[in-house]
Amino acid sequence: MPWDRNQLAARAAKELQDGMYVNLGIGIPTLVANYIPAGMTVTLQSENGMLGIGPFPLAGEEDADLINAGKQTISELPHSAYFDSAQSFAMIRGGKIAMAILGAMEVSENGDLANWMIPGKLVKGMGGAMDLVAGVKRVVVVMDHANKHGESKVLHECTLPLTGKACVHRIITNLGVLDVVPGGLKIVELADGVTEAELRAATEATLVN
Amino acid sequence: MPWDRNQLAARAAKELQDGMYVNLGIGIPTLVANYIPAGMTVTLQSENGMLGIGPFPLAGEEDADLINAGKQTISELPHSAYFDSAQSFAMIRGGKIAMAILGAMEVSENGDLANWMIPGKLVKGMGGAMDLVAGVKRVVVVMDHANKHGESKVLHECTLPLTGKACVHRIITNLGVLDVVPGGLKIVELADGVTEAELRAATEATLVN
Amino acid sequence: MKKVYASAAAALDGLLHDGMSIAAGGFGLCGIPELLIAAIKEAGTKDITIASNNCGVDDFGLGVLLATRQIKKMQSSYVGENAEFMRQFLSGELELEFNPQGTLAERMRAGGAGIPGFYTKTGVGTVIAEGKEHKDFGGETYILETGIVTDLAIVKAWKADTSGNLIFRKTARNFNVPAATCGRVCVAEVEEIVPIGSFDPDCIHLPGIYVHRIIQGQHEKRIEQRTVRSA
Amino acid sequence: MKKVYASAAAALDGLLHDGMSIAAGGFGLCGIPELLIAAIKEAGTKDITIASNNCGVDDFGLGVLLATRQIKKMQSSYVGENAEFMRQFLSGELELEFNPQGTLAERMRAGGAGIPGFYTKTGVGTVIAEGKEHKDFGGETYILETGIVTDLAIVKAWKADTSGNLIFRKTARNFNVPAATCGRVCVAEVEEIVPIGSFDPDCIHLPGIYVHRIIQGQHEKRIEQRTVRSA
Repeated sequence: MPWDRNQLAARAAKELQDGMYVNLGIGIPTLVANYIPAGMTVTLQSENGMLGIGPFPLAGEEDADLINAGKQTISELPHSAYFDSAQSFAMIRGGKIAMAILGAMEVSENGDLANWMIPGKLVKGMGGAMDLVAGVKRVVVVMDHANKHGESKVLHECTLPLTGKACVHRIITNLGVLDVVPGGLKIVELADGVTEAELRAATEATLVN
Repeated sequence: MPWDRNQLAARAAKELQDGMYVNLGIGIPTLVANYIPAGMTVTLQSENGMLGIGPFPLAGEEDADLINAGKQTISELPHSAYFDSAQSFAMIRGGKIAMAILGAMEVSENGDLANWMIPGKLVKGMGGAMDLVAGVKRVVVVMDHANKHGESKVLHECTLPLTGKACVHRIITNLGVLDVVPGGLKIVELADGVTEAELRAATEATLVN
Repeated sequence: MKKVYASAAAALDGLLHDGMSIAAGGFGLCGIPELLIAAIKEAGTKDITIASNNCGVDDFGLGVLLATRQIKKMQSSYVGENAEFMRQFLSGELELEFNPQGTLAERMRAGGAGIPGFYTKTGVGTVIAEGKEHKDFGGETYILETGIVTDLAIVKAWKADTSGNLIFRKTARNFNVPAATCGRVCVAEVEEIVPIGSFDPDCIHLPGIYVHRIIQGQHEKRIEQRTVRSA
Repeated sequence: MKKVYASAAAALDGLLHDGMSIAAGGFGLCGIPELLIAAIKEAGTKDITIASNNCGVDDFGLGVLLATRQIKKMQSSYVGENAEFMRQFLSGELELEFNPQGTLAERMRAGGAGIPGFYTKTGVGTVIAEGKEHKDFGGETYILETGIVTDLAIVKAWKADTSGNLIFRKTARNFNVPAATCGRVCVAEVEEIVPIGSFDPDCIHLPGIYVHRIIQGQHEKRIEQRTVRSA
């Protein structure tokens, strides 16, 4: 059985280490926060100007001045800190954030990432994604292995406009975990019940041993 | 009678306008703060990270954490604000400070300023002077008209290494006030009892009408 | 010198003209200068170029200036919450310059700090890098981005003192600080104006030197995505 | 993950090596990391390149590392308070790179912010501009300055919480913020370490993400120029 959304998030949470400062993208990456192991301190950064994202507020405690990068109401923690957008991206661009966990439309075998626009469709903008993939030390992509037409999203080359070149370190899909290594992608792990043959068949990108 | 130190400072204080943010250099420029007209709000910036410099503290109230750019103990005012050095020079370089009043070793007729080093002597460094003259909107120099050898400090061209090129707007010396205008310097005012002939005789730079 | 004005219209008096450029604070609908935006709508200023991370929603924030066709061009990172924006953009009525969010924030900060250009690796190898100068530092390639300086900055803070010192609240600080610094003139709207001496001088987010005019007013502070957890 | 260390020596353990680069906070003797400087003296690390606005005085601040000949090069804006500095510099034992004060602060901030180069008009037409790339923007000439990134940053704050959030006091903030950001590792000494939750999250000067190790200690906080007024 391929991993479902929550299993994907749980698997991605294994990338976390104690003391890490991490930026989580919108969608499945946001769910990773639910799987931080007890006793581990992971500080989540919100690129609109906060370190130490807390859980959604209780009903009635929503604060218009306290939102995450997805514009959702959130809460603060005892060690939270606020700062402005220039400072926020100074720390992102400056490599102070250990890891970003992001969604993707396509990833190529050399780690190119496309996750911000589909030509001919409505273009909403890249937001902070280009800054994150350029600046954060380790970029982990979490996504489904195939698009809704059943085509591989793990490609020789991206077909969509790029968010960043050679920026992805690890890809976690519903079928397994792949690392970007010299020459292509390397299988690190298979989802429960997924065979290597199934993963290979579902992958356009070059797989190396 | 040429102006003395306090008269020079008093004359320089006439450059101030209500609401101005001003940076005062070390020496005579610092004395300008004593001549701010009553009822006028002038906010003094200290480039080590403060707006709203107050007077020297009372004895016993000195605070090692509260100094001006000359490293003297100072005090704060009700509207004071502190910030870091990068922010401080962001506002200087960004043209947010209306005026700097600085001392000088030499000024040339096109507004070049030399005030930071004498080759062959001990070199202490430019500190924030180059940033101030490059960024502040209006630069007023306050100095003696001649050096201790009686030679004009108001020159065709500076002989000392420059702090900034074509950066000085007005020169206030013990003999009078000169503006940098196309073609040279223009006499704006004479010190009490100083004749135009005396000022001209004491000035190497080209004087225009 | 008084910085406190009676209304948004009074605070903008003499500062608006057709074809002008404006930097606006806010992220989504959080910390936006809603009163000043409304006053610009009333003033009817046209052909405005606006540097702002987003462009509001159809009936709130900068979106209200789209409805009245007062905006000529947006410099933004994300404009996905606004149907009228898309209509005007796709029909060619509205110009759009996409900036990565951090590049936009840094361009504003740079403009305010007297820095006309800086190098960043954000966007290298993407459409954002096209036509921009590339330069290598330490074996890595970066692109040149330019500082943004605008005719006017409009920002929203939590509190101001009468000297113009501003403090912000939580994530409503966002683009308000860099936007304020890059305007030749900055007008701030706040929830409360307090006497000088009310703030801890160690905790002022934006010193008054950056802030030329201030108004106090009632803010709607609309929430874009209300998310809660169960008790 | 614990950031609090028992002593300056413990906090620097594993971070020092001959030939390393260090960014140090402080302006004059105000806000200098005096305990960490003393520990570096004890460690005997040699051939250090230090980016710091000043170099202390003969017997305090970075001056103590001059006495022991541990400094190879200084990147500074003003070094006038130090006779031993002048002796070593004039005899060719010490390298010196003068930076305008604002350029030095911005180079540290840029290095910490992933910006390898920026343009400034500070120093154009002076000795500072020699050998640097010149570029025109909007008809004015600017010079290229580079970001500074160091192996280590040492800073002094007023208080830290246990997660590394720092607050500074009055003008002792100065270079400590930009210096902290440009170190690959940053060690902070403070007067008091407090539990998380003690600070107003709107009033944190340097978020803990920049601060890797913290020590608490007694500071001399020497005053360089004691000036007072009569009552």
